[in-house]
Amino acid sequence: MSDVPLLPLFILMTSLLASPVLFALPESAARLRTAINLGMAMLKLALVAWLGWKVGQGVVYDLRFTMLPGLEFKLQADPLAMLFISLSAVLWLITTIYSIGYLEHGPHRARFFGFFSLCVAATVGIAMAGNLFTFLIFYELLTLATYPLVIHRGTAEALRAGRIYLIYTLAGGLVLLIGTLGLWVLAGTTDFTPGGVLEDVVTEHRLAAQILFVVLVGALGVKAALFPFHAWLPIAMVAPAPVSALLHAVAVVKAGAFGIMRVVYEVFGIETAQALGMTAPLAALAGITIIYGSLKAITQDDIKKRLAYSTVSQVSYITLGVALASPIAAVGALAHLIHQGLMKITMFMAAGNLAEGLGVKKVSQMDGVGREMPGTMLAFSAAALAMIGLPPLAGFVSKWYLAQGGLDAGAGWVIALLLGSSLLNAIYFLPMLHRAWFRDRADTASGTSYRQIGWMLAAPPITTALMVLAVGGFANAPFSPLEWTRFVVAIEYQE
Amino acid sequence: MTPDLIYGLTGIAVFAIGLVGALCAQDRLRRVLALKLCSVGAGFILVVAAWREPPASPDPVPHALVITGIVVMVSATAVALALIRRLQTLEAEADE
Amino acid sequence: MPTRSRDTSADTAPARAPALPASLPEVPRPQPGRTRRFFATLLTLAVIWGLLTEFRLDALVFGLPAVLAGAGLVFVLPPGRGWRISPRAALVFVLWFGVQSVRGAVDVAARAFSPRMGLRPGFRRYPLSLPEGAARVMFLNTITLLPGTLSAELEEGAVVVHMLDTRADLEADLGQLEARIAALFALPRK
Amino acid sequence: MNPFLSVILVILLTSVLAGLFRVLRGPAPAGRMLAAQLFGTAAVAMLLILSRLMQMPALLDVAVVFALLSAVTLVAFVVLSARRIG
Amino acid sequence: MLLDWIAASLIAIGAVFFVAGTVGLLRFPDIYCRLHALTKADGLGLALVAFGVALLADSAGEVFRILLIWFFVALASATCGHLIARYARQSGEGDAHD
Amino acid sequence: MNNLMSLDPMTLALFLPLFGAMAAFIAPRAASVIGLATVLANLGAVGWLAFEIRAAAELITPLGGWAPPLGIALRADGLSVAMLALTGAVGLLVSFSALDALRDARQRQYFWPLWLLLLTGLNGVYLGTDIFNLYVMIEVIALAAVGLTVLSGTREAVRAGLEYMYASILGALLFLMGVGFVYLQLGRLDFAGLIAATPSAALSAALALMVVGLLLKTALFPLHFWLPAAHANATAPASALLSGLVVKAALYIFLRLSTYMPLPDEILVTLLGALGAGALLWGSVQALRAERLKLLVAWSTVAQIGLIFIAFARAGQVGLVESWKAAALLILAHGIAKSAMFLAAGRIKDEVGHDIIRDLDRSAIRPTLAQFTFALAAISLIGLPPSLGFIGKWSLMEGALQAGYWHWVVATMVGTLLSVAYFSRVFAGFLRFDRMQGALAEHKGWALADLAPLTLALAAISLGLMAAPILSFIELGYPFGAMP
Amino acid sequence: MTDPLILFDLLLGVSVVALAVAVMGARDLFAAIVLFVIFGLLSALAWARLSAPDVALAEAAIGTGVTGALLLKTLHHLRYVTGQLDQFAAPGMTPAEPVPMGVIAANAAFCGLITLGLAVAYLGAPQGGPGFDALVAEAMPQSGVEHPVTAVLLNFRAYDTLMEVVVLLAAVIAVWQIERGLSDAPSPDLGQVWQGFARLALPAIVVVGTYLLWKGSEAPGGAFQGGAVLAAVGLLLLLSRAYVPRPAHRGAARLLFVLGTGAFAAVALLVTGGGRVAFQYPPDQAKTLILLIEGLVTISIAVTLAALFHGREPVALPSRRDHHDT
Repeated sequence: MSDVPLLPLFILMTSLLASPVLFALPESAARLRTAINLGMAMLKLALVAWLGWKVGQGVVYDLRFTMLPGLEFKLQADPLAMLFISLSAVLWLITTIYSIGYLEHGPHRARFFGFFSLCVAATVGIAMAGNLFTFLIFYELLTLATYPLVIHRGTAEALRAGRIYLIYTLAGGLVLLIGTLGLWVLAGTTDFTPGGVLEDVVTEHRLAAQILFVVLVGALGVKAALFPFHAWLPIAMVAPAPVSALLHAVAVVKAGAFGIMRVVYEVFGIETAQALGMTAPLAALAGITIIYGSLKAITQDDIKKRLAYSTVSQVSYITLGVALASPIAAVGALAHLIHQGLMKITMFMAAGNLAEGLGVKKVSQMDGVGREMPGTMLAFSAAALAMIGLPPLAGFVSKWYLAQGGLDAGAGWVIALLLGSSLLNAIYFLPMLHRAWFRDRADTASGTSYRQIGWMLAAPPITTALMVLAVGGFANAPFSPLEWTRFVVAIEYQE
Repeated sequence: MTPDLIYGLTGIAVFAIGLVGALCAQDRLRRVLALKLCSVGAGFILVVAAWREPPASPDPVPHALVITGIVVMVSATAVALALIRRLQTLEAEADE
Repeated sequence: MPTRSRDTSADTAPARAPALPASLPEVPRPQPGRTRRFFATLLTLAVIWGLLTEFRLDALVFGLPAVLAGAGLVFVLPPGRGWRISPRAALVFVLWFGVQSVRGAVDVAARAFSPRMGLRPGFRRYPLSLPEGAARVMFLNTITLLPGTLSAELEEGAVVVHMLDTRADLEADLGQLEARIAALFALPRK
Repeated sequence: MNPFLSVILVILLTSVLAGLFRVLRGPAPAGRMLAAQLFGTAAVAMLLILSRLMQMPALLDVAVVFALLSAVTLVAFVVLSARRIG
Repeated sequence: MLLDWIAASLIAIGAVFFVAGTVGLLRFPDIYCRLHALTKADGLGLALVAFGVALLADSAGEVFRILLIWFFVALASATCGHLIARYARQSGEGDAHD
Repeated sequence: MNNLMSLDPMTLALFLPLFGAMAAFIAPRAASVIGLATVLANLGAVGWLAFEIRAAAELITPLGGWAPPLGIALRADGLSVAMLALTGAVGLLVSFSALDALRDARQRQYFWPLWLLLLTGLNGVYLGTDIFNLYVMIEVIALAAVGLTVLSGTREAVRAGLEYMYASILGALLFLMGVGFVYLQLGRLDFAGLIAATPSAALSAALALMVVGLLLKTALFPLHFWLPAAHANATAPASALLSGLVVKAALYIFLRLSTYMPLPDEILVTLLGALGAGALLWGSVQALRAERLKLLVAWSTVAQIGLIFIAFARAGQVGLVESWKAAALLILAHGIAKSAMFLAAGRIKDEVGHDIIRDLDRSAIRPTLAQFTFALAAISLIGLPPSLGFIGKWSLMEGALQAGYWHWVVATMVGTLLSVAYFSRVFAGFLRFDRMQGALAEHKGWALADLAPLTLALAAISLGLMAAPILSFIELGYPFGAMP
Repeated sequence: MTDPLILFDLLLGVSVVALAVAVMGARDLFAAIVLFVIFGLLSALAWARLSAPDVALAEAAIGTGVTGALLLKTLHHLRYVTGQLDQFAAPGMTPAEPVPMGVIAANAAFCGLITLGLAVAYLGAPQGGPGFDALVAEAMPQSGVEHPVTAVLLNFRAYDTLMEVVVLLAAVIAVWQIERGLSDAPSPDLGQVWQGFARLALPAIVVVGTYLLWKGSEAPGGAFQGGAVLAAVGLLLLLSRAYVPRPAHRGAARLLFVLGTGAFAAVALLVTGGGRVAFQYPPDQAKTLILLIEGLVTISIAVTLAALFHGREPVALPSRRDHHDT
């Protein structure tokens, strides 16, 4: 045991407790709000670093609270959790800064930041959930906390999007509840255990276990935007840019993908899942989603929509890596969890800046924006190229491992899939870069001339772009995401 | 054929009539009457339960219960009727 | 309870229509006899109570308040006039009344059972000569129990009598009744 | 004696039930009240006989209550209906 | 024994008057005539029944209560008869023959 | 001479509200003070009782010193104390909010005596062990509740109150008839007699009558017709009491009865569940269509009651031994959350000036906290974790899965989705501001009056974390110290 | 030969059922009310036949007194409000369209079905079966009274009885709350004949009501019967406007409503101590306490029933009336 056994709880509380305080602050108390936001985000980052250090030393954190006889609320900080927590802690800070810049003069800031904090708290909870039941609790909390963010603009369109979002995700949550119950009934526990808890059960209840797999992965697939449950994601684009960034990079989509990981690795166990014959269809589904998302992205003119479909495609890399049932692919999947987050958040923040600074919201309006907002566009370009998989950028690293994993698992089609996907990525990203850098700014009648954006908007995408470069370039450095990933995979594959 | 049999069946029939009336009657006042029939029917059953072949004296407990039931019912009736009166007044005012 | 003497007919006169012609206009006047009548009622009720409870002493716990309250109603109800009864006349009256009411009942029963009924119903007015109060009430009530007559309504100084057969001699019958009641209440005959 | 009293009871009840006809016929309310009066009186008579028949003096008290209270419904009727005349 | 016979006859005659009252109620043409039937026939019927039962009573208390009953029924019946007739005249209901 | 310490808390919980009611009626000017003091004292008595129950598991006081079946005993066990505590705590908070919500002096004057009589009746039901006594108690509840329903005096309220009255009386009379049949068969009326009874035709008839009566009182579809209007048209505190507490009394009696006199046939249990599912669907559909906020909330009560009946039914006839816990949890959860929701809805209506859902938007920023409260309560009612409603739903579905009753799971899920749909209509209204006219005022949304509903809503959420102790508490002494 | 009394029972039973049908079926509401009052009389008779004089007394007192008057008052009010007063017939508030035979048949079938079901269950129950006879007989000596029904009501099951009084209290509070703002239509003078009757009968009713109360401790009778009879006095006073409630009487009225319940509850609570629980009267004081409770409860019942009839709480009358009163 560590010296501070409640450390995971403290991390959870930093944002959970910030939330009501932020709600209660009057709209006008902007400075105090900023101070609390940033203070809490930094505090959390520090605590996460501490926790990561401890976990790296092999300290086990395990907090339990009995909710019903035999049913526990359980927080744990295992290496897999650390991966996700670190991502969210880092990106929370950055997104918070960005949000302050983006929204500080808009209406309902108290509400926005309150839910924003709550959303991060939910993400941390999801990361540290020690069993599926606890996972479920935070999963639902996440839904509730993001809903007001999605409809933050309060327009009819936003409300419609919010309703669709709510129905999709709550239905998913409900199915997850059923799945959790099913697991509870079937296995007598919902604990996340490397190697799974269903090993003894599957021989006897094979069909039930298969159904359970479908139910759980399907439920999580809603948030992970797995085809055909992805429809909410592009619609939810009406949300403000920081919200989109958060949704795509850290919170919602990632929660789904992370959940699939937990379920495959620690509920079923990769071998059991394989034995059930469930991994191959999952991989196929992921493959379909990857191609489908990319194809859809090509046809979008709205920047954020294009990015959204790109997310649909990219997140499924993670699922693919999990489903391939190869340790090497798993490394790729886990790494992509981080990498995709960094890349996508950069792009969304950049897109937000374009909209703020130039009023550019469509791809067709992007002509020459690179010269107007070079910093932002440089960041965007770096992320886009990484996404395409240009070596040695972040995207390349994860794609590389996935391809290797594909070979390792004897699924050669993965190579083709990845190549095809990269090609499609290029098809929808490169024209944007081309327009931005190599075309002249059109003299639009609308007269959207450049409006100065503050450093709080400008700096975050650049920061994250640098990280994108770093995680790719220094992929093999100690404590790099990739290294940590290998550590995790070793645990999950019980090597 | 003993009195308790006759009155027991009587009570049941009265109760059933009241029940059907309470469910089907359109008129507010008549529904109150129907409910009162129900209460009398239930009273019959209790009184019958107390009945013993004559030399033996009847069981006093159900009698006490029925008396309680009668008083309760008169209270409920009074409230229901007050509601009816008030409602009719309000409706008449709204019509004007 | 305030001893408030009221003209009851005026009191309840509705606004929408003329007052009910109920009784002769009565001028409110103080009722010195009230206390006396209170005690008279008290005594009567006490006797009734005693008879009901077979004169058990423990019953007085409830009896006393009951009798007092009952007698107290004298002060609540609209005041009547004082009256007294001549005991000798009373005996005669009861006998006479018994016979008359049997006659009345037999008469009406016979009509009910007879195929032709022999009815010729109608109203007749009969001017009142008895003073207001118990005597008059007695008179009105007794009319109803006599053969073929029914007191239907009071009008200005007269009673409207319903008769099963208007051919009967109303004046003679009621005149006799009036006389007997006057005797009963020891009233001077006009 | 008892069978005789029982027969009387049956006769009284039958007679009273025949009076019911009046209530149903209507249409004027006073006629209906009349029948209710008849019921009151007959019920008192039946209670008197029953008290004898069942050796239950308590039924006399029931009859007393009937006798004293029979006027209440009628007075309510007369007072309330008369309001319309006024 | 004689007392029993007298009581029985009184009660029987009383019942006859009750029947007469009912017949009158049914046959008489208007409300006033029916009132005659009720007040007189039923009144006497009750009186006879009451006296019959009083003859059979066990105690003086019972007799007293029976007398009380009779007295009040007679009083109430006369009063109610008057009230109904008055009401019928004032409301015009008495004019309605049926 | 009189040693007050020999008073037991059960007697106290009965008499305190009764004396309070009388005092509040006699002294209308001081009614509020008397009322609050009484409700506080009542909660104290319940606390004392809970303390005793933790040690003793069950307490019995034979009133008058006459042991049942001749006399009537008061009996408390974990479940009844939980219900008493629910009543006491919710009642206290509703009382606080009534101070603000009832602005009309006349309403205030009558609210307190009626509410305290209602409290007397509710406490009496939870402590009762005799079915006739329960009948009298539900009549006390019915009259007081009707009085509260029509407190606002509007035409709609009076009309709804009248319908409610009919349903209440009819339900009570059906119950009374059932009591009659029990007496015919058994010659006694106490619970112990019911447990010991062997099945017979008369007892089946009695059970049928009593159950139908209770279903009517608890407004299970299709006997719910009276509920929505009554709950929607009452003043906010009254609605909170009616929806949060009053309906629960009949549910509680049903729960007790169905454990003491098990339903004779599996089909009947399934039928109840089917009716519950019908209620869930129909209530939800109506809530989706409702135009007014309070009406929506009232219809959601219909749906939630359906859910509770699914909980009754989910484990089948024999399984009631287990499934009553899920039902009890749902009852508690609904009691707390629904009263919070009605109070919040009342606050919103007060501040915004109307409660038309279509026209709700951010232009009225003042009732922020009330809206937040509403949302929290909705979370519990939808059954999202970690609320108490979630725990109840969890144990419902767990039991259903274990028994292999997939249909109940499906029904519950559909109901949950529908509840999301209808509540999200309201959330969307709270959050939209596209049609806003004029600038947003700086919000002053922290009215003291919001405190009570907020506390309730927070309790509804956070008690989910306490589910384990709550469950072990309600199992104390149930029933009569042993599982049947 | 069968006992002719059974014939009477049969006839009575049939007529009770027939009256119930008539109450539901009568086209005219006024007829329905009158029929209902008669129905009450007949059920009282039936209860007398079943050796339940206490119940018969209660039904007679409440059924013939308060209930009929209350129903008539409501009907009159409805007709007054809807302007139907100038018709003799009272078809009810919904237009009396002829009910289709099908509906009647369906109702009758439904009704028959319920009756049949319950009758089967009833016939299956033990006749003259188990009860409390023995237990009551055993406990009677300690009850403080001689009449078993009163012992049950005020001692063995006093809790029920207290709650029953509470129901009455709740009713009067609810009624005061519900009715408001309406002033009574003026009522007519009942004339000298009535006054003569009232002077004789009302005091007698007071005495008889109290007599029933007193008698309750050893024979059929008791607080409810007595209270209901006394309430009739109140009703008659109100109807004939010999007593007109004034706003100034409100406080007193509230006290009187609460008096019985309060005293009952206070006694029930104050006897605790020394190992006794609530309602456990010390045996040597049981009779006194029960009589005290009964007396006060009777007053409350009487006043409450009269108030329930009167309806709204006393309000200031229109000035026109005040003028007449002076």
